[in-house]
Amino acid sequence: MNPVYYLYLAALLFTIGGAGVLIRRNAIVVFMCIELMLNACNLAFVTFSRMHGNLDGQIIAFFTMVVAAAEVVVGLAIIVSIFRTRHTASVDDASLMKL
Amino acid sequence: MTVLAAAASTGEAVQFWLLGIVAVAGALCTIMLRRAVHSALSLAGTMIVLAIFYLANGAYFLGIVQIVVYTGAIMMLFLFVVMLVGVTAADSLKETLKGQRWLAAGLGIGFGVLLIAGIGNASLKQFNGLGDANAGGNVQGLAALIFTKYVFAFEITGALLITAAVGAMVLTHRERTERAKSQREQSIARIKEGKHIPPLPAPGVYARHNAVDIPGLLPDGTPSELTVNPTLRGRGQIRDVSRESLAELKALERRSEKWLGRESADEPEPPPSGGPAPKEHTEGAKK
Amino acid sequence: MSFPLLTATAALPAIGAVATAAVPAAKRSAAKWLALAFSLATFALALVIAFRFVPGAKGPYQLTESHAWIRDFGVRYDLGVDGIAVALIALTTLLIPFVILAGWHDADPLEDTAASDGGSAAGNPRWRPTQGFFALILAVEAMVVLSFEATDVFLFYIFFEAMLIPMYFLIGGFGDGAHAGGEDQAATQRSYAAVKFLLYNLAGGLIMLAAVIGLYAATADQLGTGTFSLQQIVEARAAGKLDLGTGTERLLFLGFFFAFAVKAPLWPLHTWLPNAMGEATAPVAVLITAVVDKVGTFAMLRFCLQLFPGASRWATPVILVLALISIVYGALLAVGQRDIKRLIAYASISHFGFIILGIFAMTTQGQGGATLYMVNHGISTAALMLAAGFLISRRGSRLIADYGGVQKVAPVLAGTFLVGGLATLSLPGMAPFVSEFLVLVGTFSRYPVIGIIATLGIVLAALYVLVLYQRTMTGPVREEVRTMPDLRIRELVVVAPLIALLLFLGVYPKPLTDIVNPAVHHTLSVVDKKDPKPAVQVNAVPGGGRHGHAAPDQDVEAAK
Amino acid sequence: MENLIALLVAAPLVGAALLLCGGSRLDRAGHWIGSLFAVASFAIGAALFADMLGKSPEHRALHQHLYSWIPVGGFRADVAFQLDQLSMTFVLLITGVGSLIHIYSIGYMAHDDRRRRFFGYLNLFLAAMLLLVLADNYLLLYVGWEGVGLASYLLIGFWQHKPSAATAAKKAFLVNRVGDMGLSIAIMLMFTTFGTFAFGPVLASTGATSQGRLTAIGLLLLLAACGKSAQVPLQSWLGDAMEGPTPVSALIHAATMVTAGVYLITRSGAVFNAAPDAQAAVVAVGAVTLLFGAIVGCAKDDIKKALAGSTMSQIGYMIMAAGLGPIGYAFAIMHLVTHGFFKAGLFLGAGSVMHGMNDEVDMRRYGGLRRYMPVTFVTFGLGYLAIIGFPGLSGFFSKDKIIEAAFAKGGTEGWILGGAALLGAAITAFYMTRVMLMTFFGEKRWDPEEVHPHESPKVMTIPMIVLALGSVFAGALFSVNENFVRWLEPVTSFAHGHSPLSATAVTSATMVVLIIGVGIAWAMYGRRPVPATAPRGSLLTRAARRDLLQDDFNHVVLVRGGEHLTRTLVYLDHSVVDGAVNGTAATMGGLSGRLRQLQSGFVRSYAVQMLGGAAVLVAATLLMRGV
Repeated sequence: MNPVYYLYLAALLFTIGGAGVLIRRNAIVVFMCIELMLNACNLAFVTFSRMHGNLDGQIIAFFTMVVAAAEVVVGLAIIVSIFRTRHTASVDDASLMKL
Repeated sequence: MTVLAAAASTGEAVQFWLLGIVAVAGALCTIMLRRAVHSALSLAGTMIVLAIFYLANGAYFLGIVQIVVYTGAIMMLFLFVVMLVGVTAADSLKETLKGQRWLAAGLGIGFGVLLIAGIGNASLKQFNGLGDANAGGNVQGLAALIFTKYVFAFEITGALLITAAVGAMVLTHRERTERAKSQREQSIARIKEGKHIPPLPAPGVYARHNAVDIPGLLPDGTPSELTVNPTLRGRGQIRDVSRESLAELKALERRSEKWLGRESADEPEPPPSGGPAPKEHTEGAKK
Repeated sequence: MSFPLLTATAALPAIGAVATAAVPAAKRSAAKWLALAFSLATFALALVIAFRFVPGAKGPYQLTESHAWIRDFGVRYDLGVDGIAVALIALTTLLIPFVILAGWHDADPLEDTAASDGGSAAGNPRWRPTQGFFALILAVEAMVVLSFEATDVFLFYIFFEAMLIPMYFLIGGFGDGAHAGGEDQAATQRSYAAVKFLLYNLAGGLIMLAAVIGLYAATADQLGTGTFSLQQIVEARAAGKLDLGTGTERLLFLGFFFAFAVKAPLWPLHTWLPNAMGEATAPVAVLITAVVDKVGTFAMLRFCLQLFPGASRWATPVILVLALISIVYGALLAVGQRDIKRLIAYASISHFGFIILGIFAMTTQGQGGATLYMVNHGISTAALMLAAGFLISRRGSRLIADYGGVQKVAPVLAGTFLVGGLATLSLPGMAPFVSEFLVLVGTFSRYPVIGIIATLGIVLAALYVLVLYQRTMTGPVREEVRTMPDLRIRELVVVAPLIALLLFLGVYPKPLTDIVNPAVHHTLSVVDKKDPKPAVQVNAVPGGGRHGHAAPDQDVEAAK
Repeated sequence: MENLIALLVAAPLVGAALLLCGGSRLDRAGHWIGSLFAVASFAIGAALFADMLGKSPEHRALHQHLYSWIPVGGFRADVAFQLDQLSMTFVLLITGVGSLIHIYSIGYMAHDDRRRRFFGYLNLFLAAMLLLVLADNYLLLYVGWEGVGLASYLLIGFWQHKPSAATAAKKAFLVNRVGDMGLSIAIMLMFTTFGTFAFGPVLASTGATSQGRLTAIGLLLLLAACGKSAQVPLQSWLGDAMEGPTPVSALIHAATMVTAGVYLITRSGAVFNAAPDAQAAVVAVGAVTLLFGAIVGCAKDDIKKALAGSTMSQIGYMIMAAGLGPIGYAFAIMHLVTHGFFKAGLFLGAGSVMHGMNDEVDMRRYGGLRRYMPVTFVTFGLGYLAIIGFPGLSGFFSKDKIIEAAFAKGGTEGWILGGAALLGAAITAFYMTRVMLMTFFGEKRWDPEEVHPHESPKVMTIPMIVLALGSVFAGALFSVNENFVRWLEPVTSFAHGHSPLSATAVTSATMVVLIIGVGIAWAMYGRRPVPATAPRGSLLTRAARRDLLQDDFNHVVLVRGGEHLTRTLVYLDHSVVDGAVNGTAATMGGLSGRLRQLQSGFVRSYAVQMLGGAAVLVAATLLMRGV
């Protein structure tokens, strides 16, 4: 079998994650979906590195992980503080940007 | 190390198809399940599968990191926050924004199709595996790259992590601006507020049951929500025993009357198991 | 290099603007005198330019200055004047002191105005930025002068646009308290007018910007290095090095022309002018129509024709028709107006029609006439508008119907008003007659029919001016005007010189024509148009007395 | 000697400047200053005349080139004067009559607090008129042409507090502007045809261009003449112009300005000679107007309006004569001069009558005034005899010649014109007799309590006397061995017309119609008493009272139509031209309102948009790579 299937899988996961971001209202779940998308990307990177026979792809995936970690930390902190003030974690309730 | 030649072995193929299905299922569960906890768990599953795929792709280091950092740390962090926040009843999957779901589905599918089509018509035939790249060991290879070619990016991510940590602290930390209220002040406040001047009633404790998750019954036998812990209430984990106790009461009276020999034929047949109708509830609330 | 005269002329009012704005709010009159002093000094510099300028000299531009400005885009700080520019700079710098004098009290806090100007503003005391008013006027002057001097298209564009900002504030910020519906309604009206002015001109300017960039691209494409320099482009074209395709040239021409037509304003892009002139104070209205709008017509002459001769020739018929419509239409609407200032505004539209007609008639007479027309129209409109302003400030109303019999109580005011009006209807002996007749002759000699229709304009002009004069000045004296004071010294000082100038230029316009003619010839040579030859070549210098003897016997022969 | 010409114009101009800018400190001396400058320019004119008489007829024309006025390319307009016999005639008439009327006005305007300004305007008029007749090119003539228009505007509207006066002034100026349009287009046409518009070259080279162009020029000049000389169809302003003070009517609307049209046509004789069609038009206009004016004159009860009608018709005579070509020019001018005398005299007489009757103008309120104001009666009477062409008086000679020339035109045309001229003469006799009888004869129809008719002061009567003398002797003086004709010949050229009727026949015919006219008038107004209120009268009478409905026509067609046109345009400008712009603005606003709905503030809807964008990008890249 051709490793390109990994890419198809990555694409599929990415799409699912995206759909999740659009559908779910719970901020935490939305976050998880984003993580899912990131992971999909990582999978793609890893596959690419295998494809090209050098480790740069893995390096990128590595960095992605680091950044994701940082992002999750900050993001969850934000969610917590929002929850403290508004007693809900629904992204729709945080729609103060509209006029 | 020649395992990872261009074309993957059959074993890998089998592994791919089995675990791939698992991964997709996990992803779908992540976005479908109503309770955040379940989503988190299924996502963790997907991630583990992905870790295995990394390994299969010769990214040994990443695979381990994936399991340790992602599944181990990040997902646990998620669960932690879920416990902290999302223990309330699961959010309904009913869509509030008009047409959002259809748009999401349409765009999602369209996007996926586009991606897959893109991958499809990209000519990715020849795979020169990681054989020689991993020759000196995968970790060594990565390390060599990170500390030479990508050293700046590495440093910057370090800075990023520190910043993130500090930021999280700043965001979540709450300075206590005023002294905690003493019991006296609280009571004064309660009286000012004017409801629940006495302390909250105790949960129902009876001969047969004895637990904090059972609401105490009002004189008319209706359960009082106030008597149970709000968290249990929020989770809806309350055991309502009003029916049984009422039924027993009735039976007791019957028997005693029979025993006293004064029966009244016009005694209405009590409902054998009549859950307190909502109206009685309200009455109970009134009393 | 020699003393940068042109830069100085533009810089002086700019400095003046800053200085005036810097005067502390308490010292209002000091600011006024300062502004006046600066404007007069600028006028002096303009006179120096006029004298240093040598009409016959070769080369289209004189007193040139040239410095690199934005090297990457070949934008240069190129200044230079031809006769037309000299005349217009002189006009501008001449008018500004009068504008300042006439607007002496226009920006005072309203209660002062009420006290000093006989109740021109009703009631509530309201602070107004007096310093700002005069500073803005000087700023406009600086930009106008610079845009007359700029020979670099981009430089010109910048000031052409920047002009709008101070004008916007002048229109929107200061009104004559002569609005029917009280000060609040007046304020809304004013802001509407100001915004309209801004939007119209910005729209034109943006289209022009596109054209400017397009021009740069074209030159960069063909000359290797892109340039905005008018002279370079004209020379390159003359040398055949630069040849915009017909289509491109026409598009660019339209881009430029649109902006100038809005500014000028040409029918049907004119509707901003009546609002702006109606709502603004009389001096600002003069600033709009006599100074700022001239930049538009001037730019047609300098940029449209010289940069795109072919396209200009191509567009001429349409433009002539539009100009013709403006002439008749503006005059007819002027007849229909009830508001003095709007009437004058529509009259100006009609006159701008004449100017554009003259420019695109592509004859020496037409363009010379058009240039004179710019100057004369500036002076005459200033005289009429300022007199009208004095009238309005006395009665506190802009409606013609509110006046009557003023001539009896304020004869001098009425007299100046009448003279201004007669100049507007271009009575022979007044300066505008010379220019109008030249424009008509120039047009007629190439397009007889258009010339004849345009001549209708002079009848209509007589109609609206005389109707205005009759309704306001003659007839039985109305109660409201019975106590109206006659012109004060300050006001007389404003109007009298203008009238004197009108008469002088009407009787002896030669100084002006001498300056203008070479520039016109140069323009025409760029467009390569020749005056049509008369059907009969009279082999003699016309006008000389020598023919008197020849005439009679010729008659006798003709009679026999 | 040439240099005096400029002085001729300058003198009254300086006077005007002095009086108009001098301010109230000149109020007391104003009238004397004005008169002084007028007389001064008359003196200069006389000196030039004497000098001119000293030269041989061919070399009498003087030229003075002051400076080059408008030099633009091939367009060369100079300020240059030309004083030939024709101009000289006018100069003497203008300055002479002008001076007299200045003096007269001293008395007539004595009680007007704005007398200084009045004299200023009069001087301004003199300057403009002299410029008109002295200019050596059409453009400068145009300046004078409009200048006199301005002066007449100011003087007609002199009593501005009367709305009627203001309106009349405006009307006069506007109608004149229409004529001026003709003149200016004519000048442009000359420029495009000859490359110049100086009299010399243009008139010298008429042979070199096409008939059509000359006809066009001629017709345009005729239009100008119609405007200035109140000829049909532009005559409507003259009647209203009588709103002005009477001296103004005498000077401007009788003696000088209104005859400018005749001057223009005579001056441009060469053009008309070369364009027979234009000439025909001129003749037609003249003939129509002389009848029109006469008819109007018959119906008016306002003495000045009656005289105005007569002016119209007399100028009709001149225009007709000028249209006859070389056989007519001289007589046109001759009649012009004599008419200047007697019509001015008549107006001054009328003014004197009004002066004595508290500015009453209705002749039906006059009557039997001859014994209250004898001098006025005599001078007015002499003027009357002159205008009806009583043998021996100046009108007789000049009008008789014109009628002859009309017949001499030849063919049916000649007969028609001659007939018209004769008929005109008859009607003239009629209405002038009517005026005479209603004013000075019959029983008094005024109330002795309120009006006390009295003779005017010397300062007014002396000019009247002088003019009366002029109107008596001028004609005879001019026509003894054709003095006047030969005097003008070098300029206008002269050809003897060959009349189908002998001179005596024409004269006797004139006499006959004259007697008929007088007889009818005497029968109607002399024998029977005149009703103090006008009878309803026949249809023609009523029409004639209203200037033969010409004003009504103008009102309905021009005024009403114009008002509607402007009103519609104002509306359109606001709703359509402006509305289009505002409409665009409104649509923009609405559009942005719509777009605002997209910004719901829900993160997830933004996310959807982002995903859409991403999809589009991917699709785009794929397509790019695909292509």
